Formats: sequence, structure tokens, C-alpha cells
Amino acid sequence: MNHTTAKNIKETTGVDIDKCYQCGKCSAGCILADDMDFQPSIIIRMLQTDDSTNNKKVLSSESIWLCQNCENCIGRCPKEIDIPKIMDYLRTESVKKKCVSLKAKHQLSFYRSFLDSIKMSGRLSELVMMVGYKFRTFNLLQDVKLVPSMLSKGKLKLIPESVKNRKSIKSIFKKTTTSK
Amino acid sequence: MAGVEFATDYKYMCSDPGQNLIKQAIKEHHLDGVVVGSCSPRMHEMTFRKVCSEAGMNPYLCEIANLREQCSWVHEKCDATTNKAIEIVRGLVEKVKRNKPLQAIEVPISKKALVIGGGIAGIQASLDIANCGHQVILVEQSPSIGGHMSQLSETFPTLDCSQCILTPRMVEVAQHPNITLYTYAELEKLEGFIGNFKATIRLKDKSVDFSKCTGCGLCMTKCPQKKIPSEFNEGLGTRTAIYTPSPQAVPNKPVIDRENCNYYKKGVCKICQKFCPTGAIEYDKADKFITEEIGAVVVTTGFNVLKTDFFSEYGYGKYKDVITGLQFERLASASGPTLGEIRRPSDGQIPKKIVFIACCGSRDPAKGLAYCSKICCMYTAKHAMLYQHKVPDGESTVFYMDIRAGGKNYEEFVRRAIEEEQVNYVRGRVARVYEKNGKLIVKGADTLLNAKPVEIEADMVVLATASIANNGAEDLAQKMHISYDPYHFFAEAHPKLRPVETNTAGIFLAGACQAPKDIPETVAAASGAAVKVVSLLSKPTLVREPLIAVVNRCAPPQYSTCVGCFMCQTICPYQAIEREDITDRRTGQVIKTIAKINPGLCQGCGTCVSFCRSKSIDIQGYSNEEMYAEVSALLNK
Amino acid sequence: MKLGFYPGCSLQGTSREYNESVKALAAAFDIEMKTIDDWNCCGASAAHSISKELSLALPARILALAGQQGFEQVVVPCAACYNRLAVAQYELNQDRELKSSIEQAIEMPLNNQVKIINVLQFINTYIKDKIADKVKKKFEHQVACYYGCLLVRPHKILGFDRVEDPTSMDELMTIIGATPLDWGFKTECCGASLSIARTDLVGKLSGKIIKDAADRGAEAIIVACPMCHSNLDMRRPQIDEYIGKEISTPVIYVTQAIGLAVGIAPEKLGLQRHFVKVNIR
Amino acid sequence: MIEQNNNNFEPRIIAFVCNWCTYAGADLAGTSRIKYASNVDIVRFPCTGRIDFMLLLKAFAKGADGIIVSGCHPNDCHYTSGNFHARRRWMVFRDMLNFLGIDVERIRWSWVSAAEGAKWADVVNKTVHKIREMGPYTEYKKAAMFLEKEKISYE
Repeated sequence: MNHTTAKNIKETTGVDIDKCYQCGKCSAGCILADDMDFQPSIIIRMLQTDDSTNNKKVLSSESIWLCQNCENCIGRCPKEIDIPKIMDYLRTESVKKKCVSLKAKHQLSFYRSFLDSIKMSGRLSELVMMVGYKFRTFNLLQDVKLVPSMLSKGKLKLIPESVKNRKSIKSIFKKTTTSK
Repeated sequence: MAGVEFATDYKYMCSDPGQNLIKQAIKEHHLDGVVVGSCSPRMHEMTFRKVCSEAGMNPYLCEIANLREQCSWVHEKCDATTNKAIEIVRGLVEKVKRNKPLQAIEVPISKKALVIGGGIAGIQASLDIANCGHQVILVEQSPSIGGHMSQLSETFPTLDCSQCILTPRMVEVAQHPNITLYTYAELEKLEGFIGNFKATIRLKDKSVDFSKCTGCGLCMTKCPQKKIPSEFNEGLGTRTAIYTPSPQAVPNKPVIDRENCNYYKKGVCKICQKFCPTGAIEYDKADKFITEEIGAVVVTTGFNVLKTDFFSEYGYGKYKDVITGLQFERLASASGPTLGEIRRPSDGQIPKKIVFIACCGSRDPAKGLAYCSKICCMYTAKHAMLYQHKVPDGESTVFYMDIRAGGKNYEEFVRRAIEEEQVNYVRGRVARVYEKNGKLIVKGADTLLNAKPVEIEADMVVLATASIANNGAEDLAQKMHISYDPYHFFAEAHPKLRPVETNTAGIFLAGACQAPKDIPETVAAASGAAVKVVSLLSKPTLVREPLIAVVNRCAPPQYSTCVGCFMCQTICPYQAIEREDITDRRTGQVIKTIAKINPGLCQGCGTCVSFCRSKSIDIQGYSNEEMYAEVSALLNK
Repeated sequence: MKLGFYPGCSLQGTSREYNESVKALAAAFDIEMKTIDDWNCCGASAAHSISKELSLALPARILALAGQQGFEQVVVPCAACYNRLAVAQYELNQDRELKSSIEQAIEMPLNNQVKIINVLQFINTYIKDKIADKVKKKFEHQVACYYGCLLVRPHKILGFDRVEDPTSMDELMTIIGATPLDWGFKTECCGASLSIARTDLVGKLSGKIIKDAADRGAEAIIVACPMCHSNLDMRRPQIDEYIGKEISTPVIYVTQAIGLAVGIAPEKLGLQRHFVKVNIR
Repeated sequence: MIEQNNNNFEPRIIAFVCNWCTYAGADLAGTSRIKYASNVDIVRFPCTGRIDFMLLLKAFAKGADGIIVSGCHPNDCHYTSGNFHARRRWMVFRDMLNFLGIDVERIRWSWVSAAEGAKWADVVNKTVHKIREMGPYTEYKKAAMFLEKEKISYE
């Protein structure tokens, strides 16, 4: 075996997936395991196989987008394998290779809208983000019910806050994000 | 090569014809040095030295040139390799020319063995040695021998009652004329060397005069301190401050635990003394120390189980019904706090659903220990089986990663638990246990079903906690100068071929103080160690290799180049360096004090040689002259 | 000691009440905090899901600003921001090369000595000892302290409290007269950033949390994270749908609970802004 | 297999090893048939604690280009602490060598256990490679020879 996948992951993230002996403790403690197409330990197993079909399955899985990096898994992993870091890596790869699961498009749209909002003003505006998200997902009616009560409770700011030095934020984005 | 009188080659020099070739050559050519170019000296140095000795040559004038493992097997076949072989031989020829004839050292032997630890390993070793007619001193730190085995309910894979098979041996130890048993005692100091150790043993004061005590037990019924967690019952039962660990204790006479005794704590009580019919209770006596001359030591201090407080995800220590495997043994034991019924510690109910979690702390380098504790797979299967026997309508689940059941009838035993007793085996590690409405929610996953989460509402959870080295193993090892591994298990001399010996000659190991072991292995190792001890004690004297350090002596007025700085004394790992006064023969006046090496203690490491500032110490067989010659010859083309 | 304050985006918007209660509490104990000038968003879970560099650069800018402005400690009430800042700080300190590339990206030098503290650490250090004397009305309720995931993990980096069974919030609740319950979901994740895209899953994950707390008779759930709060509070319709009945247990910030006990007016603590009505005082 | 280098320089390396760990490790390399460079000659000592550092100088004087000193891993010493003493002495000795202008880079210090046959081969190969790059070591040899002659003329 060439262990290309394991090597790549180790180089980019420093995490050694070969250490995993499949005890399943991560899956057992994962809050989202029930809803994942591949449980965390299965993802690691598939990566261990170093098989292109399995790699593809992993990158186009919904699991990697469901993971919330709550770190239950690594907190308990007997081999201290940083699964959340691997998940970050897999998400980036998945976007790069354009094989994001259809089911996860909304989650990705949310992340992108979130970042767009930050890119614009340096701080998150829920309104800007939601508008962006709705355009991306055509999910125009979602949470509309919430808007009046949010407004009345003073929870929704209509004018986005901004940092003074917007340029610096733009430049950070430019320098750190290659693919979009 | 200069000085070489005769050279020959033969394919199998170690075979009989080969050996005869050497003998013949020695006799014919009156050789005073032999270099054998062959396999590693670690293999046949002894063989060839014996050959030389048989031919009338001093065996230490024979050297082995390692041409196989360190030359022909590791290099390509070419001129460079052949040249290297020649160099190696040349180096050793030069060394051999300077080798001195040496005589093996003979030392007397104290014909008595010390066994430390009175568990099954210590019991077995003591009985085996004693039955061969040698004296044994058995030291046990707790008030009774028996160890962990006496706590167990039934043993895998035969389901023999542990106490039923152990108790007769405990009694045999107590009654054996060749065994002196010291309970409530510890090794304080060990000096000396193989065949001639001097052990100092601390006899902790028991506050009870055993010569008067009849073991009637009245004191224990009267003691007002009744709520002390019983060590023997792993905290699931209680004992009094004056106590015997269990009703089957050997010796079956109580001691006072000073930390919990009202009298020792507050100065008033003495109820036990008042009631004792024989006046055996004596307070405030100091510990006693005795010294014994012994020839060999067997260390059998056993193991402990990991306290799982730090596995907060399993809630041990927080939830009463999360218990360790050893606690489960006490529940299942007929002599235990529930008389063998499986009941929850929290409310005494019989658990209808029970979960066993394997590998708690084992195979977990992050929070526990990297190694496999070896015995848990089997005892967990046994626990589940016992539970099913005792609670037939109960439901048991075992969460496991692998089942390691290598052993006679072991695999069959596990299969029986699964196939006949319907124990539910789930492959996956449990992530978390929490309590809700009096139930313990166990969150695991079934890795054979795509790692789908499995949630079980259990009444009781049993953790198969890792076996670890006993408390104080490190201290004991340092006292005896034996080595130990990073987990504080004692290290054997060779993992395969010398499993019951330590690197310190005369000290042997048996049982779980070396690594996790089950009962059959422990007993086998104990008998093995006993044979080693017996073979040592059966010899009239002890013969040792003379490859030891010596301090030079020369003519007056210098006597020795040693300047008496005693750097060597501070660094010698064996305390083998003593001070020697050189006195004027006539006046008796001390002229100078120099170092002297005790040949009995010196193991020949040579650290003193390189530390010596005045180059006054040399090591026989590896002397500076010999080594210089070898190095120079290797480099001289 | 110059104490900095990093509100983070949520505290300016959906979680205004958290901001208000932290400030009210600090004021009540005479503690001066200064907001980091020109702060930006930490990037939250969106950044590290998309670009590792971005997820380090955004917090790095904040850390650099805090350093420039001379803060020794910065209070970060939002658990998500706290986590991002502390983790980024740790990772940048571990890897010199990475640090210099990030410094280039933010065009600022990063000395990285600022100590990032969460709201519980803040209370423990500056307020805890004084609370007992100031309590006006005991907060005599059964509460379930919910720590969430971001406050305690990764433990190796954050080193805060105990990973599996943290107790610092429980201790604070005991001081103000409340009875903290032992429950099963102290550190389980609420669904965090699935909040928008997968409200169904948030309903389920947060639902389990709410249900366990309610089952055990909790009169309130105490939180220290705006993400947890908005999921448990704002997403209550989805939660109720998952559980199959309406649960009225309110979700209160730890600062609000302490604030109530020491006699700060409910409006000043922003209790009126909650979706699930807070009836207990 | 010896790597052929441009300059064809084959360094002479003496390995001072302890009997219990590295010597056994080198034997294991043999029984496992792991091939390594033949430029090294192994000299067996009871323990690295025995290795007198004057011997290293002697080896350099006699024309060694590089030296390997190898023993048991820390805590694994057959004699409990010999390797610690050796290491401690090496720390001091190294500074002294440095001061005297002897190239300490030519002395490789390593721990090879009885189970590490492959590691032994690796240590040897790496050392040979490094010394080959450094070239022959003649400075000390010359100095030593000079001194020897001087000594004779004094007498």
C-alpha cells in the first residue's frame, strides 16, 4: 500500500490516521452519528484503505458537513486522533475537488454567506448573511416568521456594523482564500 | 599475521569435529591464544571457551571474531567485505595476544530464599522451593497471604471456585516447616549479591501478640470502628479497625490498622484490649527489623487495577453502580458482601440489564496505558457468564474491541458465553455513561454495523479496568537494583529466553509484577522461578565470570597508582567499591587509602574504568591495553 | 491590569442580552473592561470549514490588535469566539512558519502574549469571591448548567475545567443559592452552526438537551455561549416539534442568573429579549 | 550496498558498542540479513559506561575518520546506569573536544537496543554517508603523529 491518503493528511494537518484501530469510541460519542451517512470511525477507515472510490465517497459525503467540530471524538479518542482537523481538511478538499454532497449545499451556502458578510464589513451581520443565504439556496421563506419578533426584541440590526479598517479585512481574505 | 602459529578453516567449527580441530591445534602447536572466526560470540563464546579449557588452555585466552552476524550477513559479497573480515580477525588476534589468563570466581552461597509477595505466585514459588528442601522466607505486606486470587469468585475457563483451590495452599504455606512467613512486613533493604544477599525486613507492628492471640475474633465484633471500607471487598463491604482481611485469612489473626483505630487516632478506646480473653493486644509498639542472609530472591509483588477516576466519561466514582471488574468478583463471590448474589451497590436491587465495558484504561495511550491487560477479555466473558447463571432472566452486553482468547480452552469459553449463555457482544468502545432516572445510559457504537450508535439503559456497568504495576513497584525495584519498564513492571533479563530472571543475578520474577498475567501463567512462572532458585541453592559454591574490575597494585613506595579520589565509588551501580588501607607492615601505620573492588559485587560494567582519573582501574578481559591493541589493529592496514 | 473585552458579532446582534448582562455584571462589581478597538469577526465555524489560513488570520488580527492596544487579558464571553481565539493562539505559537505567514496576511506583528479568558474564568477570577456578600435575593431554583462543547474542548489547548464533567458553572450557581442538577448533557453539542441550514438537526440535538434538563425538573438551563442560547431559545419551535410537546424551561445566561441574584434589574440584563419567556427571578 | 560517491572516499569508522544492547542489535541486523555499509568495525565493550573516551582519540590518531558510540536506551542499561554515566561524560567530553579543535561532528552518539537491528543499519549508513561527505580526517592524525615523534625526541 502506498498510504498516499494518509501521507497527504499527515502533511497538511499533522494528523496520523494510521494510528486509528477502529474502536469506534468517536462514533459512539458523536452527537450527529445517527444522521451521518458515514460515521466518524467509518470515515477514518475509508481513508485508511487509500482507495480512490472510498476517498471520493468520503469527499462527497454529507457527514463531513454535518460535523460541528464539537470535539467529543478527540476528547475521548484513545489514540488522540484529531478528527475535527481531518474534517476541516476534508471539507476544504471537497470544495476544491467540487464534489460537495448535494445534501450539504445549504450548509456550504451558509458558511459562504457568513464569510461574505465578514468580508464585506469585517463583522457578521445576520441580515446580510441571511439575505445572501436565501439567494444562494432559494429558500426565501425560511425564518421569515422570526424577523418581526427579532426586530421587536432588538435582536436584528438593520445597518451592518463594520470595522474601521475594511481594507485590512479584504486583504486578509485575499491572502488566505485561494479557491472560492 | 604476526604471532599466528596456526590457521585453518572448517565449515561447522562449533560441531564436534570442529571442536576437535581446535583442541588438536592447541595441543599440537602449544597455543596460548585462540581466535575463532565464526558466528556471534553471543551464540558460541561459551562453547569455544569450554573447548579451549578442555584442551588445557585458559578459556579467557579465546576470542570470537564475529564474521557472520556482523560481516558476511550484513554486507554484499565483495573484496571490501573480505577485507573487513580479515580486519576483525586481526583486531582480535592483537587483543588475544594481550589477554591474561583468568580464573573463574568462586563464592559461597547462603542456602535460603526470600520470596517477596504472598499472592498465588509467591505461594507457589515458596512451596516449590520449600519442597525441595530449602529454607524460604515469605514476606507479605498485607495482614494475610492470598493476594488477588483470594478475592476472585470463580476462575476461567473451568469456573473452579478460586478460594476452594487457593485456601489449601495458603494453609500449606503457613504449616510448612521450611517456610517462615512474615505478614504485615516489607522489604526494607537488600544488600549483597547473588548467593550472598543480606535482606532487612521491616515487621510492621500488628498491635497484637500473635503468640498469645488464638484468633477467636471477639475483638473484631467489639471494635467500635465498623465503617472502614474493606480492601478485600474492594470497598463494597466494611471492616473494623482491628481486622483480618477475610475469614479465610492466613494467618487468621487480626492486626490493628493504626490509621483508623480510635485509640491510635484519639488516644482513647482500648475496647479490644478489654475484651481480649488472652491479653494479646499491645499498643504502641515500634516496628521491628530483622536481617536475613539469603542466596536468592523471588519477586512476586503482583499487580493492581487502575483506579478509573479519570475516566469521567464512564462516571466511575460518581455513580455507585459503575464498578470495576474486581468489585464484580467480590459481588459474585460466595464470601463477598452479597454472599454471591449480584446486587447493585446503590440500592441492593438485582440488575436486570448489565453492561460490561472491556479495555477500560488498556490500549488507551491517551488517558490510560498503551498495553493490553491480557486478562480482561477472559474475565469479562466469565463475569457475563456468571451473571447469566445468577440472574437467568437478566440481559448482559459486552462492549469489546477485540477478543483475545489465546489459551487452552479460552476461545471455547468465550464462544460458550456468546452461544450458550446468550451474552450480547457488541464490537465498539463505549463513549459515555450517564445516569438518568436510576438507570445508567451507556452510549456505544456497533462498529460491525457501520458504527451506528447503540444506547443501552443499564442497571449496572462493569468496567474491565487495566492491570497496572503495583504501588511502590518503582521503589522496590530501586531497593533491589532490578530494572523496570516505563509502566513500572519489573523487567526480565530476556523476553523470550530468560523470562523469570532479572538483570541482577540471583533475583527472579514471577507473576503479574512483570506484566499482566492470568493464574496459569503466574503459577507456571512461579514454578519456573523456583527451579532457578533451587538450582542456584543446590550448588556448593557459585562460579562467576572473572570479567570484573581490579585496582592495580605496584611496588612500594607507590603501592598503587590509585590516588584515593573515590570517584569510582560514587558512580558504581553495584556499591562494589570499598576502601582499603595500605598499612606499613611493621608499624601498622596507614600509608594510603585506595579503592578496592569487591569481586562478589562487581558485575563488570567498567564504568569505574572510564571514570578513574589516575587510570588505576582496569577491567579484566576488556583492559585498556587489550582494547587499544584491538582498535589499533583494526585501523592498521 | 488592563482588561480587554471582545464582544464578537453575536453579542452585537442576536445575543444582545448576553452583552448587556456581562456589562451590567462587570459594572455591578466595579470592573472596568475596554472593548478592543476595531475588532473583527473571529470567523467562527464557517472559516475553518473553508480555509485553514483564514480561520487563523481572522483571530490573529484580533490578537494582534489586543496586543497593540496593551491588553494583558481579554474577556471573551462568546464561547465560540473564545474557542477560536484560544485555539488560533495555540496553533500560531506552535508553528513559527505558520505564524509569520499569518502575520504577513494581517500585516501586523503578533506577539501573542494576551491571555484569552472565557466568561466563567472571568467570573472566577474577578467576581466569584465577592458574589456571596452581594446576593440580594437567592436564586433558589433547580438549574441545569449547560457548558456546551466549545468551552471545555479541546482540553489540551484550553485547559479549562474538566472535560467530561465540568463544575465551575455549578459552583457559581451554588453560591447564588441555586441547586445545580446532575444531568447527562453538560457538554454535548447543541448543533451550533447547523442553526440555519439544518434546523431539523438543531431541533433534534438541542431537543435532546432540553428534554433531559426538563425531565430532571430543571427550572432553567444556564448557558455561557450565545450559539447554545440561540439554538436552545430561538429554535424552540423546532425543539418542541422534535420532542412532541411544548417545553417552557427558559434558557438563561450565567451572567443573567448571577445578575438577578445580586439585584440587577431584569431589563438591564436583557431578559425581555428571550424568545422563551423567563418567568423565574 | 555501498553507495558510490564521486570522490570514491571510503571512510573508516570504528563503532564502540555495548555488549547487551547495540552489539545484540547488530547481531539482529545480521540474522535479519539487513545490509549496511561495510566501512564500520565493531568493538565490543561490556557497557558504554566502560568506553574510555581516550580510546576515541586513540582511534582518531590511528586513522579513523568517524566514530559511533552506541549503547542501551536510557533506563534500559544492563548495568542500570552505565549509559547515563557515559552520556554525562560525553556531554563534558564533547565540549572539551570542541575546545581542542577536534571535530565532534565525526562522533555519532546513539541508542540502539537489542531489538533494533534495522535502526543499527540505519545509524551505520547515515554515519558513513555523513563522514563520506566530510571527507578524510587527517588533522588529528597528523597532530598525534607529531606529538608521538616529539615525545620520542624528548626522551
